[in-house]
Amino acid sequence: MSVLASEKCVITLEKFEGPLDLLWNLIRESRLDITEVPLALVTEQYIAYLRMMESLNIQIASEFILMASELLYYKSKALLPSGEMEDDYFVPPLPPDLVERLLEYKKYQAAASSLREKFEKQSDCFFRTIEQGEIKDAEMYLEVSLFDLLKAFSDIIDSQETIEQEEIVFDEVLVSDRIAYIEAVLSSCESVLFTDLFSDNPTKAVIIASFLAILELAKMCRIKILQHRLFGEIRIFQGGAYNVSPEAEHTAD
Amino acid sequence: MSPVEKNENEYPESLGDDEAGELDDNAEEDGPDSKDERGNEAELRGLFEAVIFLSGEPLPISFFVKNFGIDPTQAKIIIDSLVDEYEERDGGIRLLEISKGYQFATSARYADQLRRIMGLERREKLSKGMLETLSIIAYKQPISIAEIDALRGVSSRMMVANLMKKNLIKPVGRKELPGRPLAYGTTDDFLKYFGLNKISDLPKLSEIKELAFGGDDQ
Amino acid sequence: MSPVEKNENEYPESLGDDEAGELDDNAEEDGPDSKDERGNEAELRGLFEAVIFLSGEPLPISFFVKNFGIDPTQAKIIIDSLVDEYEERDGGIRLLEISKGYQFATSARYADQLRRIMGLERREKLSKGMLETLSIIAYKQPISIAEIDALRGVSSRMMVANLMKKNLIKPVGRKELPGRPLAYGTTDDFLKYFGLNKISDLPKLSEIKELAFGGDDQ
Repeated sequence: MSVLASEKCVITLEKFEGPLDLLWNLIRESRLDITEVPLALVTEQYIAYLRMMESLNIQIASEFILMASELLYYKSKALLPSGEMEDDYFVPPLPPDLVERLLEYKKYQAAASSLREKFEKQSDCFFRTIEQGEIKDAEMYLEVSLFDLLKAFSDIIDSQETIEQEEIVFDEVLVSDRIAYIEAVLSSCESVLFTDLFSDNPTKAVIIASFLAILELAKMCRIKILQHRLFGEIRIFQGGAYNVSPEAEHTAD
Repeated sequence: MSPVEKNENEYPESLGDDEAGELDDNAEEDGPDSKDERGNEAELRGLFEAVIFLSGEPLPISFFVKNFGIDPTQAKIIIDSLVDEYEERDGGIRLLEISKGYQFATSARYADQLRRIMGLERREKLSKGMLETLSIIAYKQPISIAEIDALRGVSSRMMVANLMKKNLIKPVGRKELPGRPLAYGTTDDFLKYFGLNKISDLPKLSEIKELAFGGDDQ
Repeated sequence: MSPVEKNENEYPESLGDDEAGELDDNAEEDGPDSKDERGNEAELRGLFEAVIFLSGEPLPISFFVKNFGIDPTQAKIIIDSLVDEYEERDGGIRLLEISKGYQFATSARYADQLRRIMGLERREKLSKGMLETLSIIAYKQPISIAEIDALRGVSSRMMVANLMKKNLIKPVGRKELPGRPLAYGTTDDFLKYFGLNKISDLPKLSEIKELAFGGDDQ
């Protein structure tokens, strides 16, 4: 590839979120209405773009390839004689279902940019972070009477047998789901705090399932678990890929 | 329960619904009763302000209803008057209605100076893909990963995991589809980061769509 | 440094000490300059307010002198005007001069109610699981987490950590069990909260049984 050509590539190389994103940009560049843009042209440009990425050693996600074959299929179908009146000047447009997909996708892209505006506007407002000690003379005050405490204990003693039944909560939250989720999180970063694996107010079931998932993953050596100090935050690392950080050396025990 | 009783003792009569309504009717007369009522409202207003100030998170109307035995309309009127006051005053502080509640924040006007002086970090930007995924989840929640993939034409698993890590989305149940996949929705933090009070405050997709095939990307 | 330069650009002339003095003298004249100066002062006033609001600790005059290139007298005038405004307004918030600095605080008038309400909010944070765990520790101390887990049938590590954070329990030694696990017991604060002198003042389990706990919330 000539120097000139590769320079041109660098200029036009954008990060496309997916095949629909790329297609949309090609269509936009043609300055034609989406219903009028010739299928052949878009297909050609799309494939040329993939070739360019390939020549730059950029890994192409399988979805891009899939779309290329989809476009080629549409194109070859359009070339077959349809039996209807032949018009030499007829240029086959994009198939309607693809147009629809693109328009639907574009809707959310537009929504995304409106969200971005909101995000940026909102990031200009700052909230106070309240330190616990700031509410100075507010003594900690538990809404728990001595009787509540006793009753809790008595209930536990009484319900030793029923505990097993309560544990059937597992149905709702699958350990395998939590494993998949933890792995997904860890695939994008080196480590994560145990507590960060939960959304607001996790249910007991989610916590238990996560706990079991972590144990399972640890057993399979797919993660490592580290706690800097007793009752410190539990941090989960990708298997085999964790380096002991300076703070970690203070591990108490 | 006893806290409620205690509460009633502190604001002996005016907070009962009936009484309050009666007193409202008399407000024009400027009699001693209406004076009490006004004094009480000022008192509550100050108290609400102090409570919101002390709270580290948005306080919903229900918080005031629960803690002050006041009815929701009355609570909203009082808080709205505070919001308006800070708005008109146009100082460094605003009372914002955000993420289903009310919270004090600094005026956006001073963002740059505050960042510099207080050493505040600019909030990490969200990537294009994350915003795309987030907007699909925001508008179509509850939605499964497969459905997001279909809309975006590309695998969104990583985006979903990242958005979860940022606590912008969370699993909200399961879809009645083969395999009962998890369905995702937005969190209260999402509302907070995007300055929304509730999810229905998002602009309608049809309104945004008008921009769609103009040069909106420029 | 560039941030400072930026700052000077934003308040082009008025912030130099000399210039500011000059403009002060002209203030009565109501010329265009003094108008600018007033706009600038309102701007600074809002900014000061936002800064004090965000800061967790009292900010001394020197802070404003340093960060805004303003002279101490001017800084004091601006802040005093904020103090006065909140004083006159007589709402739930005051700007106070404390320990050689300025800080927002709630009005003393609401102290009791705030203690109760903000306390209420914190009370809710003792969940059922925490209460269970606390009761087991209270009665079975010293006890290891594994033993608590066995009694509750679920992992109690988080509960124990949370109770420690609230200073209701603490490690009191090690169990003579395999792995010599930490054993937990209650703190003096625990006794204080429940109005007990010593842990043996806790009612006996047999006494609890006799009480039978008729209604749920008695």
